[in-house]
Amino acid sequence: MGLAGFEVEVQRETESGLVTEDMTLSMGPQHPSTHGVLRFIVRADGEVMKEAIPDIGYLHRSIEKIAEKVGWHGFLPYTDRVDYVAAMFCNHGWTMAAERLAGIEVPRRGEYCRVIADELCRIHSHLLAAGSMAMDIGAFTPFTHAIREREYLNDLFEELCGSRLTFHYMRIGGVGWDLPPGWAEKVLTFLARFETVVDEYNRLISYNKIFTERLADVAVVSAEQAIGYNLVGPNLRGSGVAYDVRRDDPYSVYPELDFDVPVGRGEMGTVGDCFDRYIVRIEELKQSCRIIRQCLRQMPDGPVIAKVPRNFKPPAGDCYVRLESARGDMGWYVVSDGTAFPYRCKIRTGSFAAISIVQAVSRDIMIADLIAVIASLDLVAPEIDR
Amino acid sequence: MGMSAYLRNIKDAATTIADGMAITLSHFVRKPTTVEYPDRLPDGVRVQDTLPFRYRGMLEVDLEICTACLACERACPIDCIVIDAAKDKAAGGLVMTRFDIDMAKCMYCGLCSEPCPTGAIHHTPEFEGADYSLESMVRRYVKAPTVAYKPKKAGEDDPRIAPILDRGMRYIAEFATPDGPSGDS
Amino acid sequence: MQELVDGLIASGVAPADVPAWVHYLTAMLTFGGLVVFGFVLPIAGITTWVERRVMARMQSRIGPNRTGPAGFLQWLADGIKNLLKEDIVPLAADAMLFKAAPYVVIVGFVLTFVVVPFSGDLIIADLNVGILYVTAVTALVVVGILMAGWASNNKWSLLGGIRSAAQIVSYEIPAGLSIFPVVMLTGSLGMQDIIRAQGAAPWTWYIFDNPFTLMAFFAFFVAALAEGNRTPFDLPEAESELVAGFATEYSGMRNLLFFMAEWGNLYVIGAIVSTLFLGGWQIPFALEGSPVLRNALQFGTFFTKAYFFVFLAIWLRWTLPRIRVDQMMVMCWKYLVPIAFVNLIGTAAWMVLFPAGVPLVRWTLTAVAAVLLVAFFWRVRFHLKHAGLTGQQLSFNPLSTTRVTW
Amino acid sequence: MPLDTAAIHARLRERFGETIGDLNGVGRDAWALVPPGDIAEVARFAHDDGELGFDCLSNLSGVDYPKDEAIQVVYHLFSYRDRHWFVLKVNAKRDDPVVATVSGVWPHADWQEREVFDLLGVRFDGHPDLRRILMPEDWPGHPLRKDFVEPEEFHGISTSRESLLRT
Repeated sequence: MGLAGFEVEVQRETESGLVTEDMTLSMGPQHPSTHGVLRFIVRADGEVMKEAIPDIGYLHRSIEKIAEKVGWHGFLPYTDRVDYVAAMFCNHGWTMAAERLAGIEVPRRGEYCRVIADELCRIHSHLLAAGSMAMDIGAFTPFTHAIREREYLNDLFEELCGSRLTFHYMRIGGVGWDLPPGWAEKVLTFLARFETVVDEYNRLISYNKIFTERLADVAVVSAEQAIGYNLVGPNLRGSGVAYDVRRDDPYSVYPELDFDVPVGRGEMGTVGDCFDRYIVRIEELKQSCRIIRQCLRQMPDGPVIAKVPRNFKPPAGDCYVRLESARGDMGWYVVSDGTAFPYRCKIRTGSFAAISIVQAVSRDIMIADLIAVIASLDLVAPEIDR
Repeated sequence: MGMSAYLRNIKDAATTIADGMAITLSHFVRKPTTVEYPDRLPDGVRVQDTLPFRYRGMLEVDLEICTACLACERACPIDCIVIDAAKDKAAGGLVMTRFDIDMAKCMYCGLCSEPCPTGAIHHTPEFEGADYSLESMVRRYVKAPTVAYKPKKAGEDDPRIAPILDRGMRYIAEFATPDGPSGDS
Repeated sequence: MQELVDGLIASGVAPADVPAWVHYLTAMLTFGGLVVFGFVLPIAGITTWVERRVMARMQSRIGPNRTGPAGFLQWLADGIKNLLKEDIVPLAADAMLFKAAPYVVIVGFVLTFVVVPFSGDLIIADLNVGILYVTAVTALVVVGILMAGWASNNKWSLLGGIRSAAQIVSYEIPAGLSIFPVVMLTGSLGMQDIIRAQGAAPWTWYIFDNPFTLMAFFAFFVAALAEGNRTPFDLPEAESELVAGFATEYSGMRNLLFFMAEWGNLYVIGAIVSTLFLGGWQIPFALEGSPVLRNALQFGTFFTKAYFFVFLAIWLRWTLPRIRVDQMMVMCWKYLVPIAFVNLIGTAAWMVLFPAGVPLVRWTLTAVAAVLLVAFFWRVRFHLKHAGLTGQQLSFNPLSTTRVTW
Repeated sequence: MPLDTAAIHARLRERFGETIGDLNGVGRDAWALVPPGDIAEVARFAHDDGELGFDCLSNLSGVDYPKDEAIQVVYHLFSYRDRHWFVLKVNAKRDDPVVATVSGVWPHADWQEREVFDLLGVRFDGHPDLRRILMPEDWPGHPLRKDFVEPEEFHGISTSRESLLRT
């Protein structure tokens, strides 16, 4: 797609009567800071942007159409690819929808396995978000520190489900594998070390003066705006709305777990600025550690998967399930017509909502700030385009 | 901006930058976490040998214990497995003439190995899959027509097949079942 | 240099029937060529290897380790690779300016070595305007970068070029103002004069002469980093924003020239800072009898001091994020320029009040610096302890490749 | 104050009468049908009404039902203030699907409607910028329709890969 369709105002007259031309820049689809293949049409007056118009679709893999062509079980590996940075949540969403349609109850140990995997995956995803945030602001070392810890998590996932990124861990009715022997101890060892790493990360970058100055008061999203644009998860909480699906609309075994919901407090500037969205993620890392510890302590023995026929045919109907993914409230609207193939699956993702707000918040900020905004919204291209 | 805010800015910048530099310097004396893949690995152990049993790498088929039940072919969501098998009275059961897997298409989901009754099709820790053409990524396991394996009630006694079957069953046992805790955990 | 040649003529090594200026010219060209090809180019290359190894360890990695022992020849391999690469000139670029830009940059950088005092006798030309000359020729770099940004005919490159121009022109002011206190104290612009006015012991260096020169040292180092386009001031190339900025369209040898200038510039920054504030090549022994040993020791001292600042710049780069363009301007005009003026006036007042200097202040400042240094290393130790590391997970060998185990 | 779906339905009925269809389904997924032309008005009321306070459009999806000759647009409404839910469904004619836009009510609907337009071909009356969002501008047809057939090639590029298995 060219510039056609984008009504870009090129010439402008200043107050003194001088005619000036805005610069139209194409940022992406191949740009190091667009996290995948995103494109922004940037209209700038020197370093100051007038507008950034997002242009998406470069990573559209028609996953919703694929859902209609492969069976209920067969679609599960595809959900890994919806958001490959946090694949566990997409697994969870699809299985939750299928279970709700068919009225299957997951064994309690299975639910605990899911929550442990979810929270590890949340750490996994937030680490990448925090790391790439630092890298986009220009600090490369924190990124590698975050990736280093993520690598240890990958090793844990690898032992749990055999894969490092596209997990395919959950199955309709439970999870595919029980925790391997000795795995829980490894997780606890990791968590003990990881919490000190978070402190170190905060000292290294989060509260670095240059870093906070770059993020404070940039692209402030008010609570009303956030709700109107349906921002979810850390982006919503960064704007000061204390809403977490895990706590306020609980699913799985979250009601049995004790954790806090961090919200943006305007620590470095205004509530809802880039720094708030960033620091909420950092604080969630510690909450996830807390949840995992509780799960490992509380989890009962027993089966981890319910009896589900291989030829799975849920009764006709539709349902809408929500879960708190790493990027926030993820909605799955699934329609079944009683056959072995899903009739329709619509995935409402956090990044899709988040990118739609970019145009509204990118007026009169610097080009360098746009990169901070993209990183602070934690945009993940595959999740936007699906 | 007042004078105190001005000086506080300078102080904050100096202290946070110094603290950050202390952290990076402390990393300077920490050992690295990476290995020199692929040729200079610690103790000469290949990475593949350090991966867990559940690791989902390249698919492998043990034809000796394949029952030609076609469960994997049916389970595959992208149809990257093709099996041709026909009843042959003379040979004494099902005879497989084709068992092909397109590894270029495979998405390593593991759905094929789950329904396998003997663990004949399973993932290996092998992950070095680069090759020069798509054709060479197609693994053709049946070289000559092969009689499918028939599980014996009394257990396998053929010393050639027993260890393979043993491994296969161990692989199957890793998967969770509705009946209760799996494996030895 | 002149004395050396004079001595050679007097001793008859150089034929006396040739005019003396021929000898001077020959000596200067020989030494200049030696410096550029034997020192400047390798030092720029080796610094890239050092930077990559240092950064790798700070990031829990190993770094280049295949070419030569511990990957040491990586810089040579990269250089050869770049030489063999196709030199692409974009169709829409202003070809002449595009091709010329890297040369302007490299000339601006290499010319500074004319006055870099490697040791008491080793200096290409001890110009009486030495330090002024340095600030003058480094301004050529900004011309080159702006040319590159404009000629590339790429909007991102142009932004990089504009940023660079704004940045270097702005930071020339605090950098220049921070040089003045030293020049005032010495009463000369010549590099060797400035060094000779200092001694070998830390409390005789200009950095600890009075509180204002200490502040001038920091102001100068920050401004020099900005002029050298190093993080946190690497806005002109800003990988994550402008995708290499002014250098986006360059490939092969021309690209290499830019980077050679950047890494070589680190050494120039270090050399000038150690000349102005850290006593340059001063060593505690006179060694009148053996000029070779004396010059070698002086060279070693100077190199160590200068290279410490190269390490410091690398270390800073892999610790800090990048500031924004408006903050870069705020930092220059609201912080560095006023501070530099305070230093200038303060030093002048100090010279009027204490024409002979105050030894007590010198010793106190030196002691404070030492205490801060100890406190810093204490903090490093704290971070190691906080991470719960035992000796098994540490390695003080900078080239260690053993993997950490938990 | 959170309302249950029956109360929300009653409140909507009170205002719009028989325009709002009967309440179907139970619990969270209970829904009511709204005619395509009235959805904007209903949405505006649901958003502004003091009791309902649906400040958030959680999801907007389209489903193709060739058997019923309809394309259904489903609105999942949520209120952050009161934490309650409601689902509205709109059946548009399949041969000429036109639905009133709700993008003026919730800014999030802007992009969601563009997506439904792109993938199912529903035109949203009054939408400020109804362009394709995921597919290329010149893509033929609307992929999520049940009768969509993928073109053999697009701009001379084949859309399928020959199977290497049956050779």
